[in-house]
Amino acid sequence: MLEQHLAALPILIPLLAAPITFILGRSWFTWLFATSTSALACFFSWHLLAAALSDGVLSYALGGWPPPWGIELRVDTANAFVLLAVSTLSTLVLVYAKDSIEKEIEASKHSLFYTAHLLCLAGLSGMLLTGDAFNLFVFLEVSSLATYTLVSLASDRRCLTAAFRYLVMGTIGATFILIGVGMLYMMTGTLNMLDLASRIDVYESSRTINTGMAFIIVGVSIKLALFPLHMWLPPAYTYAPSAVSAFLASTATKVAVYVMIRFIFTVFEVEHVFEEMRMDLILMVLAIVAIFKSSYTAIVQSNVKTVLAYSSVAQIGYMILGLSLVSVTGLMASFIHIFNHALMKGALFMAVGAVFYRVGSVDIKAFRGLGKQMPLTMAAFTIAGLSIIGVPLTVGFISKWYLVTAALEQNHWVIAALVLAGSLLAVVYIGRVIEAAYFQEPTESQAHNKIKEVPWLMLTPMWVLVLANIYFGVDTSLTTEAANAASEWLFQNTEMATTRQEVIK
Amino acid sequence: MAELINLVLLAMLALTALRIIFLKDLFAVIMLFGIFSFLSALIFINLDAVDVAFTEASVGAGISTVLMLGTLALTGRKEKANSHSSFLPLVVVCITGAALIYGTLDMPDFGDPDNPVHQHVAPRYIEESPKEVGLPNMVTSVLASYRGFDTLGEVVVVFAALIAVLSLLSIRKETEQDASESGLKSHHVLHVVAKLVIPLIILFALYVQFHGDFGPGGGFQAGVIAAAALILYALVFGLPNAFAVIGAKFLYCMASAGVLLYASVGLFSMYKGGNFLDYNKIAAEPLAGQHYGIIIIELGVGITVFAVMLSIFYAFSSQTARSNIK
Amino acid sequence: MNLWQNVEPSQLITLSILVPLIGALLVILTGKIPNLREAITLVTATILFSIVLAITDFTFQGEDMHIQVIELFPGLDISFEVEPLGVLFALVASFLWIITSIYAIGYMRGHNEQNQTRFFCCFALAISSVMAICFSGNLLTLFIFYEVLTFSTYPLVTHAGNDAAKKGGRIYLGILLSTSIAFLLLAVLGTYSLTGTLDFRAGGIFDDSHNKVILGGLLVLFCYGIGKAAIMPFHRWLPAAMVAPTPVSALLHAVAVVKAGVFSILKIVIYIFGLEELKTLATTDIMLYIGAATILLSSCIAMTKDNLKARLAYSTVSQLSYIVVGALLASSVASAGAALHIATHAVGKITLFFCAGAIMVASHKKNISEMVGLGRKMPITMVAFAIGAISIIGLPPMAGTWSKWYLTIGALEADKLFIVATLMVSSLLNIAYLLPIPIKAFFNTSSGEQKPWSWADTKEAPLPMLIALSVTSLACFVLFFYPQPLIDLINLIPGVSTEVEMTNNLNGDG
Amino acid sequence: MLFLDVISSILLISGVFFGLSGAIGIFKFPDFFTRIHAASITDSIATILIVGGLLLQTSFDLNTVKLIFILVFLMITSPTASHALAKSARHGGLLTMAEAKEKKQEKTG
Amino acid sequence: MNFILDHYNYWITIILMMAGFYIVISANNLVKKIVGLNVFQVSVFLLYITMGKVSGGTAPIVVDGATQYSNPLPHVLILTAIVVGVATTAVGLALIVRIKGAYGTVEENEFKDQDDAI
Repeated sequence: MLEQHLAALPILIPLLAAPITFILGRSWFTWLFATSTSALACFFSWHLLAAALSDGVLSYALGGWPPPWGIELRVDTANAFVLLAVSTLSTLVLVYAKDSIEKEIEASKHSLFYTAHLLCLAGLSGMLLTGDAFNLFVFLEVSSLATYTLVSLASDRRCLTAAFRYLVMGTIGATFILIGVGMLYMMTGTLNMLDLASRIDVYESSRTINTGMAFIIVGVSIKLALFPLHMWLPPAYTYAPSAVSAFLASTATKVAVYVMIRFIFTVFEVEHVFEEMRMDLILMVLAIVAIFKSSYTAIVQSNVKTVLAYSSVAQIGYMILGLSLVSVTGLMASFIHIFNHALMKGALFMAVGAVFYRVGSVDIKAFRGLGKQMPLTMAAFTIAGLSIIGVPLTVGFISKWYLVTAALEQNHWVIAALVLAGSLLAVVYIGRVIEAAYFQEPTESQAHNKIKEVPWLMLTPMWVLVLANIYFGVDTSLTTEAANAASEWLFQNTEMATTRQEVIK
Repeated sequence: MAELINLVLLAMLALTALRIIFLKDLFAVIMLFGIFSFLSALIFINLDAVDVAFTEASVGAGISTVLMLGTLALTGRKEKANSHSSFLPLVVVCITGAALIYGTLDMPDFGDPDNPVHQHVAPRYIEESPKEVGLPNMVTSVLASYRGFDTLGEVVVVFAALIAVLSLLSIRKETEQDASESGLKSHHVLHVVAKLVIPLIILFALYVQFHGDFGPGGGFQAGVIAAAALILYALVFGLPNAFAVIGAKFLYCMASAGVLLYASVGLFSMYKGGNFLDYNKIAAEPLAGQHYGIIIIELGVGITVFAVMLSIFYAFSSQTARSNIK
Repeated sequence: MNLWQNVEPSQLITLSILVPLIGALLVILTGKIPNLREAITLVTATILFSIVLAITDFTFQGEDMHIQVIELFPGLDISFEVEPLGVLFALVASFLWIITSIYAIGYMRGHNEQNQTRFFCCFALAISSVMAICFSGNLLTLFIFYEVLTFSTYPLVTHAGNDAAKKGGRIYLGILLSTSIAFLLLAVLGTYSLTGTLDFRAGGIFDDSHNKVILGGLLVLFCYGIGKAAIMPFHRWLPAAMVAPTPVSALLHAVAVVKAGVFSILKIVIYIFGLEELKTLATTDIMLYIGAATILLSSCIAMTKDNLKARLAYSTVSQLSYIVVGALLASSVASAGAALHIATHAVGKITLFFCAGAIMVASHKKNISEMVGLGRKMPITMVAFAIGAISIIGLPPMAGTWSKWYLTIGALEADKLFIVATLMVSSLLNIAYLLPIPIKAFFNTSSGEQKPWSWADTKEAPLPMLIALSVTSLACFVLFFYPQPLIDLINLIPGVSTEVEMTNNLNGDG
Repeated sequence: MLFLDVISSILLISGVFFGLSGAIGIFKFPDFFTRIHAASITDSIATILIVGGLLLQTSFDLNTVKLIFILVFLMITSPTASHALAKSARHGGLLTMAEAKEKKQEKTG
Repeated sequence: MNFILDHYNYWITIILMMAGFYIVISANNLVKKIVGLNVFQVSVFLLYITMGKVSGGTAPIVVDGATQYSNPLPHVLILTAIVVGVATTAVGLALIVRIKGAYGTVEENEFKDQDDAI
């Protein structure tokens, strides 16, 4: 029976668990419940990916109403792959959160944290799996509201302004998407994405549809923090509790990137977006500016979480660059980087959270001498940092390899060089932290109170991610296969849509 | 005639919006926003969207305005002079507006029945839903059955809002001596009228809840109206008395229960062998199944919306009460 | 001679990489007991050398040895393959590791260094990655272990942990990492996108169908991307890395790391570009002249340095460019000379570094101007220094003679008289900056009357160090009189062999 | 039916008149109490007249009942709201115009 | 002229949207920002409802004798969107209350100054 509902389960499980978690209140059991729920969702998303890899596309008609009349969940390799990253990260972060939030969130709000986390997971899963443009908006709002909550749970007052800014920008983004979806609906009379694709007649290019598309792309760009619409991200990730930063940085923006890919490739035709409207040029330029500007900003920050946040903006630049190359390899590079970046940023933010747990600060000065005091944490930070830089045998190298290959495929030598030059900037901002940890003497106040390693419950998920960083950097069969299947499927989709149009006619 | 009303209302709407931009008195801004909401509700009625109008009037103009006023009580009603330049926002807005205007150029004519929007999916809702779902109100059919998953998401959004507000503002019971301060104690007329009206409002809420299948209304509107009844109670008799009627803990359970009730219908249909939220499978007869399903999920929606709206009001007003004591 | 008869030849590659790794692990485990730890280091080094000897044996037998470890990208895997050039480098590195281990034991104890376990562990790791570079079967593997080598030596460079070490380490990592990511990776990927393969293939994987301009660009990217070859202006890391303890400077920055750089260039030139293809590229000449300029300029800089290790470092920079020039001459003789220079320069320069370390341990002197008269107190050390210096200069009867000989002939053959002149001038410069040191140490007559310091308490360095430096200086002799095995090995390199035989005859006549 | 239509028109027109005058009053009157007086006219008499007019337009079905409900509800709530406002104003210490004048005279005198 | 009449609704809607959008991005006071956000959203709702209207149609509730109904789907979507909007508003207002408590002001430039001062 579960097989039949496989597509719906990753959304439903956290969705149902959230209200239960809320009632359970503050207890040790709440944590266990939330974590095991998330693990269950993760388990089913593994199955879902396996099913998608073997069967191709899974369609699940909610309410038993066939699409386009009812809402459809549409699972293919692409979203199953991203979903796997999201649910895995969620589980690991929840394991990590038990001790981490003790220091960062008031005790009375712990159950709210778990509830919001599960809601966020449910929202992100919904965004990924749904095949309906308006349903996407609804789940976008579920995840966004949960995210605002999570960000504002920290004890630093600046998290409030960060959350407010995030809320305003996020709502503007969501409303833009709403406008765009409305325009598409106005011209086609349907909301189902596949149906939309078959009904948008690109050759009779309509100004309304083009505008709708532009609004959707801008709205999603706000959500995924594409430069220059990224202003909400650095403060939000900096002042949020560490567990939240780890989860959001590794999942939330990635899901938005996927949504962008999905709209561009499955709803609007690729040729239309890229060849007629030259969206690829705009995206490419923005992505490259994002990589350099944000990396540079990251270099001059003193708060390590801000450094990582700006680094995230830069890494999103890489993902967008991959998709703007308009090739199977480029798209594959984006997908692989979505997955890999989740692994690296998760580990990095967890390590920084561990430092906050013991030292009580994430300023770069606080990292001095930690290489000796917290060897495991700093080793995790170092390996994940090397991964961000793109050192061989880590996942970062794999992403960069595909991205540069994709650029070179089309003889974009300059872009290939810029991508690699961008990772040099990563050397600097990661190197600063590592140097402080290993080669600088601790400050006087820190030297006095003996700093110990963090509890094993925090170390375990961190190291699971670190090992995943290495494992998937060596054995790339899973990521490559899934990403390749995903991107090839997305490129074939245009043909599929046209054949379907004929059937309907 | 309808067109003319429409034009006039739209013009009034535009005037209100422009006035909001330039007013510095935030109280007036919020009042104007309430007017804006009511005007748009009128336009919605004029455009045949009765359910939407109902919701906009109760949710947009009602609850939103109340919450804004509650915030204003804590933050002060004057906006300070704006120091930074408004040039950049103006440029952004102009570009966005120009893009939108560009987009309208190919838009189909207003109200033309041949528009694509009325062609593809909608006809089935209009023609088949009375037979397939069995309800005269197509909006309810689509909302609760065809797009029931959206509605579940919507309930979850409301629930998420509760989580967010609770994580920001904690609800605390006031002690006894504070209770005497709050409420409109000396307003005897109000007391009497409130006692008279509150049962009526709740009755009306129940009517809206269960009549939503046949006329405009449904769980959202009902939940908000019922919440409004208790908000009135809390305003007139003081927050502590309202707590005595419905405590915060109980509301939390209600909010969760509503979501779970909704989802359990889906799970039950899964158990019966259908897809999630497939009401046809709930009962032996598909139409009966649709009927049960819709009634139960609307109830779930109503419960959650009621509980969440009231909790949010509690959260805001206990902040106000605390700051008053200070 | 062959202890490893029973092992599948291909598995020897795995062993050669794993043995140092296991050694590193054991070093960590036995970190608490210094004697055991150092015994393990020595045993590991010896085992490794015997493995490499076995591999050499199989190479001469014409055994085909290759393994594939894992497929990193579709159609691209981490694979290892034995070929003569790699064997040559592996022989040199593994042999000198034994010597250096002996030396390091004396040095680290004599100097009372901190964190000795970390030192020996990273050392073994570095050797492991050097082995992987030696036997790498494609450019991807080479690149990966090139980076691993950079990271595993970083802790060694910053070993002292003081400000100077940190600064040096930053320059070291900064230059090596940036050049490798920005240029080398781009070049590797460019090669891949042009040819669809990264395998090392006899005669190169490029042919005339590829755009010459792009190939020329790739060559420049490769040359600068391999920052370990220290071509100007990316040579700054090498002097900076001299803050490391002397055994590190000796093995890694005279042998393993820098040689890994020039070895990579040589390998890329021979197996990726192919000598024939190389001749047709416009940038070959440009890089050749840059290499020549590096030879001369760094020799000049070396003369101005008073710090002995700094002088040696610039000397290394200069000597590395010999090999680069040899590779870029695109003549088979010059390539043979370049390959041979890897070995001969290694033994010569490691002797010099050993001596520098011995002097530092024994007398705590770092500057050349303070070493006047030192020869009488430390005769063995200074004699060894003289031998090393003569070998580097390229005078008989030392090993360096052969490689310079072949390089010069290669330059003549390629009709690059400018390079011949450069080599000659450079030899003169070598004499100018190396020979004065032993001469002053032994025959200081000028400043005999006034001695501001006393050598009274200065003795010879500890025994392990003396053994080490004697062995290497002996090797300088041996390689002059008995270079045949190495030359035979070089002859096996495809595209390099025939011409070498011819020059051998020539050589025999002379 | 004509008769009913005429009466209904009269009711509606007069209702609109009161509503309009109330609105003008809110703008033109000088202080809070006079304004609330104007506003409560809109609330009470204008709504009664308009709803009454509409009642006559219906054909005495469910809609009539609904309108009657609305009428009753408004008749309860509108005056109460005006009353509560005014009372709160008094409670908050706001003076009527006459009182304010008196006070002013006392001060000057 | 027909074109103008047919698109008048859309254009007014766009003017409203832009008014709301302008308030959001230019207002310094957070409460006003939220009001602007609401105006913006309500205007988008108007766009949807406008497109759902059919001339001569009635509300989509089955009535005897009615032949043409307006499109119910936009109504459903906007019902959802309204509730989403009020949820966002509530969260935003709660944040404002907390910001007031933490900074003592709800003017954007003032608490920015306070943050920079740290």
